Amino acid sequence: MAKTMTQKAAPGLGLDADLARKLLRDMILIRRFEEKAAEAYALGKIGGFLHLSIGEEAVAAGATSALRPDDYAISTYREHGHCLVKGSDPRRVMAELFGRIDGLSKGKGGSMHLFDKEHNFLGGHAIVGAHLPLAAGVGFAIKYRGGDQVIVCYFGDGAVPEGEFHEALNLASLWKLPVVWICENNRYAMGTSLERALAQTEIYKFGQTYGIPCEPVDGMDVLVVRDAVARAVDRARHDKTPTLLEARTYRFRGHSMRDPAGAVYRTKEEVEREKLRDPILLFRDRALKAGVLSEDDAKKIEKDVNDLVDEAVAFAEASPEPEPSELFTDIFKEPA
Amino acid sequence: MAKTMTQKAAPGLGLDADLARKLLRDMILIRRFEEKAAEAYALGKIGGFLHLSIGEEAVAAGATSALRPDDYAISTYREHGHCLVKGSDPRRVMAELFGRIDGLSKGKGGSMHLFDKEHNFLGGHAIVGAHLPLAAGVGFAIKYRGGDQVIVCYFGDGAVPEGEFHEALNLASLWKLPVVWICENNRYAMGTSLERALAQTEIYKFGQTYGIPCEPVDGMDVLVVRDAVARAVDRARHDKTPTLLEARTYRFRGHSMRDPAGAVYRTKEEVEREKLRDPILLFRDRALKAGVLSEDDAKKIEKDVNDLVDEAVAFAEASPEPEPSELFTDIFKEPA
Amino acid sequence: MAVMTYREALNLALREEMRRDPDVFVIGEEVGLYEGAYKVTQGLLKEFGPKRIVDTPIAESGFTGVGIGAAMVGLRPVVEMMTFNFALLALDQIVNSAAKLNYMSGGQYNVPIVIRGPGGPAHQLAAQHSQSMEVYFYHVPGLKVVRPSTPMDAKGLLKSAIRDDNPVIFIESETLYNVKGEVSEDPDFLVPLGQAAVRREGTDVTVIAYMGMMYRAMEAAEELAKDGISVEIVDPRTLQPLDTETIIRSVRKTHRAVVVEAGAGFAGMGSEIATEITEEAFDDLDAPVARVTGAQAPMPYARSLERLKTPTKEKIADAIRQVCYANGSR
Amino acid sequence: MAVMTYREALNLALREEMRRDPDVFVIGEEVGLYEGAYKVTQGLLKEFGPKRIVDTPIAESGFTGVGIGAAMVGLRPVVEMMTFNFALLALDQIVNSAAKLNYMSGGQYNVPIVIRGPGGPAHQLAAQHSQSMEVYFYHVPGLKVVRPSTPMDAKGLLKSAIRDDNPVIFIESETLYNVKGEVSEDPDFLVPLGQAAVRREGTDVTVIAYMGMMYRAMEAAEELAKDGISVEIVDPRTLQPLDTETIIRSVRKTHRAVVVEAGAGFAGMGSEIATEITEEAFDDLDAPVARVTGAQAPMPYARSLERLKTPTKEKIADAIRQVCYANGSR
Ligand SMILES: Cc1ncc(C[n+]2csc(CCOP(=O)(O)OP(=O)(O)O)c2C)c(N)n1
Ligand SMILES: Cc1ncc(C[n+]2csc(CCOP(=O)(O)OP(=O)(O)O)c2C)c(N)n1
Ligand SMILES: [Mg+2]
Ligand SMILES: [Mg+2]
Repeated sequence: MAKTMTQKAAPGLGLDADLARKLLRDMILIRRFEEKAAEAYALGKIGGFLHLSIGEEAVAAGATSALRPDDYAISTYREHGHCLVKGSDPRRVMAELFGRIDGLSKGKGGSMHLFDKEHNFLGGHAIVGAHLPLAAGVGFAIKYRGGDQVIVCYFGDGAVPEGEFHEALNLASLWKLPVVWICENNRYAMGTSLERALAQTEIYKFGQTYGIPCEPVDGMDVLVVRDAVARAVDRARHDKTPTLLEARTYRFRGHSMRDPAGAVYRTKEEVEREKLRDPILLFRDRALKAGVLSEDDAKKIEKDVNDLVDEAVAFAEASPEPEPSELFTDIFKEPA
Repeated sequence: MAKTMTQKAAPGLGLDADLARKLLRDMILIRRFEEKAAEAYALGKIGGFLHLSIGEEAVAAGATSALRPDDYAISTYREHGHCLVKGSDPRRVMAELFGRIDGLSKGKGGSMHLFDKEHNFLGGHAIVGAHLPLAAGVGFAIKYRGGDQVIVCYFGDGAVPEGEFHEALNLASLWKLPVVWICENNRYAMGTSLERALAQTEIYKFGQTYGIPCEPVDGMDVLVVRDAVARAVDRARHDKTPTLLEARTYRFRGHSMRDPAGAVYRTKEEVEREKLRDPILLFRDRALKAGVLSEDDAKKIEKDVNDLVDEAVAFAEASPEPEPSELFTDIFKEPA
Repeated sequence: MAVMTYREALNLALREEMRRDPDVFVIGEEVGLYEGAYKVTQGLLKEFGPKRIVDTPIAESGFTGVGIGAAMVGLRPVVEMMTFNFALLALDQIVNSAAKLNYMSGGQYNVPIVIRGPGGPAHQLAAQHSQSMEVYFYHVPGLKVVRPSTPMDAKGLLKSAIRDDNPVIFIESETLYNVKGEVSEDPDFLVPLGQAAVRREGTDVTVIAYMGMMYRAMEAAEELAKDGISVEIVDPRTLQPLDTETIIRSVRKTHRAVVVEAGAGFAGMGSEIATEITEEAFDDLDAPVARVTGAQAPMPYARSLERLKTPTKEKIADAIRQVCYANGSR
Repeated sequence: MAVMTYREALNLALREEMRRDPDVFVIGEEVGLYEGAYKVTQGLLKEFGPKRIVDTPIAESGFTGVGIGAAMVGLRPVVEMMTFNFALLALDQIVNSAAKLNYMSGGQYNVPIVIRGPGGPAHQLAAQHSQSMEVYFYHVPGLKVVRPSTPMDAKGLLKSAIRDDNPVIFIESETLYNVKGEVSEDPDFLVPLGQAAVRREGTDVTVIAYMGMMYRAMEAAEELAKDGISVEIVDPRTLQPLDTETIIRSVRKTHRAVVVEAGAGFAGMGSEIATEITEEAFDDLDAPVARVTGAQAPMPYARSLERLKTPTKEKIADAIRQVCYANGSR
């Protein structure tokens, strides 16, 4: 962890060019990947529910940049970004969305259930709140084995009224488990605004109740996220203290492809206003202004990402659908 | 409500003789009733689980004294006291414990499931935490109908780590429901002390998170309980504000009759020390010293209660067991 | 009579019952401002206001408990599960509170609540969002369980459920919301709980099926008619209480039976119905009752696999043929 | 071999597996300091310390989820439900996480967890604390379900469950903890999951029964032996996967079958077993399979009613007689 914090920083931004490139690239990757996924959905190539995190990329990119590869991450059904920046092959992620055999889970999970064991990405969970206890369990296992990894657990503001939020926070705090709780507070759970869901809308304050470090974080600023998560990871790694971070962010699209406008429950003005704080544009601008990146650097990143995502789509298209026999594999793990 | 608070007070204690008599009588009733129940249990006349609230009588008596008869109460499996002081006929309560047809629920519920519709006593629930949402629902219904009743919900410290505690508190706070939450914090959930169960052991502080009035209360002092509940009831009745009260109390007996000593998880010294603060003795002493009650008054109360409880046992013994056909009645309510 | 969708029929049932009885209210996630994740509650907030159309946070156990508590003191809540998959989070409330309070209180506190929402296999929603949920409920003494297959039944049964004094689990289907059919507009029209419907008359074999499976069985029956096999189709409509009488009457006539069910078959509705038929009409049966059930596997996301998980028209037809040719009676 | 109680057999299984494999740990309410509400974990805290014997607050969903999460990354948790009644609070975790993760991840994340504790009818614990809970689990693809009737099986099956790479629901019984029997002390002794046991050989009728019902069936069989009826008793031991083969083999021999189950019968284990027998051995049957099940009612507290809720020896004997005299074969 210390390593990620002591890299040579560029003047004014506090980070070096490599890192800036990586952060920008990761955010753009999420954006482009999801834009393409939305196109594929419109064409009927992806089915079921598809939830985009467009607008929220700084959280996934910033948080993951503070992790070691052997650290764990776990998330909700809005997890493409968390999975991609954790290191998963975009081709296999796209193939999963297409329901193809070369998908991360052989096409059995789909968009809401991405898992990648190679990169310690523990899923893609679609019952709101249910993965929080799992995250505590992974923290428990790390400590049980005397390891120094941490787990980052992403969840939405909509999970906070669920009982499992409370149970998991209490257990992780009581037992001192190395979990970094990251609430992606985009102010809406489907069509329900924070104010209509919670008696306490300052979500980070729940951390105070459980006696753990907690803070609100500007979730549109990738460096702010990175910094807060780095400090939390540090505490988790070195003395198993969990942290609750409330990353204040915004989803630019609807809840899912079935709520395209996302307009019933919020005003057009609000959406437009929030779009002015597009995390990618904000960071790109600052990196250019600070001279950490050049316009050419940025263009190259964009082109590379576009190519990568196009390739992912081509790969997914080319991958076969799972054979009928796959219906009955993986129900149980058989003895080796 | 105002009525119960403006009664003419005796000098030094802030209450009149009638009320003092009632409070003492209620506490002694619970004590004697449960002592007799324990005897009957030892004789095999009561089966299953039997949980005594001996030591905790001040909470039930104090809280109920601040209610109107048309207010509601709901509780756990440790509810004999709450039920009795809400007005239930001790004979029918004992008959229920004996599993007899004249029991409150025809013997179908038993000790853990006392219900008394006539006195707005909503049960006797044995899944820890599960009745908290029900209490919120009753508060919801009161408000829906434009009534000014309140509901008092008793629960143990053991319910606080359960998710439903959090869900119910959030909903009641968010929607402003007339619920008075009374946590009977006796410091143990079976064999698990507070410190081993909760990252936040000052239970009342959870109320702060939800933005509702909250306070710790000396649960061994019936007047302190009465006063705090009266203030909470007042807020609930007049502006639908819920309150979280943490009544600090102690159970003198084991968790249930199957944990007679209750000694594995706490020291003998601790138990003896707590017994020095016996709520009945404390209040009896003070009432005598303040001259609100005479020694004769107290003796008479004790005798009356003894008679009442003896009669309850005789009544229960005499009541028949339910007929076989009762197995299939009350599964559904049939149209009238 | 008017032609409307299954969704509209439910909406109309809610409206009529809310107009009739001020104690009826709707509570759940996104039922108000958003007008329902599947738009079943469209327009209700406008008509009845936020007091009676109550949006909740995501807290299934909490708001189901609120419904149960409110029902204990006389209101008549209709709790919407956005989808029935989430009802597992409220299962303790449903099983240990709603279903048991009347019994445990010796008849003092009945719980007139309806818990409704879509359930069953949907389209590519994968294992956590696409499962047959009725199996968690029909076993539980104290619960009634309804699965309405047609718009007419959706309306008539929902109204009966709301008027019932007991907890009713009412499971709709994402895949049927757009199905159209004739629906009575009479506000006094009810379909009583506990009565099966004969959807198609026939003489050779009885098929018992509900919801999407009923429609597939109908298609299979049409096809088999060409081969001269005459299929009778019985739709139970209410799974608990189950109208065994209508089923048995049909089997006594046809001497053969096939039970179809979308969910994994192990100890499901199919086993129960097959057992009841065998117990009651053993000597009338010319072949063992056949079951056609969903595969004993979680629901896969991939289209190619999803297709295989739930009984198809072909599988139903095969089973019908099999029982008909059994014992060499053809 | 040693004679010990069912409780001691479970305790020994836990000890042996914890000694063998440092990844095995026990977690649940009161399992440590209090040594288990039913003392199954007696002495374990002393031997293994608080790192491996983990007391939890009352938060079933939370600590079950902790077990599942820990299992995802390779530990082998044994989660104790103080009683299985409380598992309803964790049902979403069990059904939607534990049972499905291996499938949804295409085989990447299996969940080697055991969830164990007592379940089924107990003594005067009333409706919320005395219910047959297996019905919520055996239907679910991805779960294995065990109900061990004897001390020997309790040990051998629990060890197999712990070594299994998948989620296993292991439901014991308050009423059997003090039952004594021969138990192997060999730490390599296992009873494999998925194999039924023939508890008693007979020729006239097969009775399928487990747990307390198995013991009652044994008593009924002894009594009927006096009337010249020879009863074979098959104990499934594992309900999922079910050893249909052993059951069918027995029925093909006896031509008659009775299935006994403590829980309410609607779509229970009895229906499934009866249906499988009928499907596979229809032509061998001389009478329809009879079911003897618990009453379709919540469990009452009163002793006089409780006695009637669960099948008695007499009811089992009656059902056996009934199938034996059916078809006038006697
Ligand atoms: C337990 C449960 N209840 C309801 C749903 C349906 N649902 C899916 S996403 C969602 C909103 C969640 O909002 P939030 O947690 O804020 O995450 P966001 O979608 O904003 O990223 C709801 C209600 C669900 N998946 N699980
Ligand atoms: C959901 C649930 N889990 C576990 C139990 C078993 N149990 C019964 S009482 C109890 C302890 C509760 O303690 P607390 O809430 O502090 O109440 P107290 O007994 O001290 O009055 C437990 C664990 C239960 N009844 N319900
Ligand atoms: Mg949100
Ligand atoms: Mg306590």
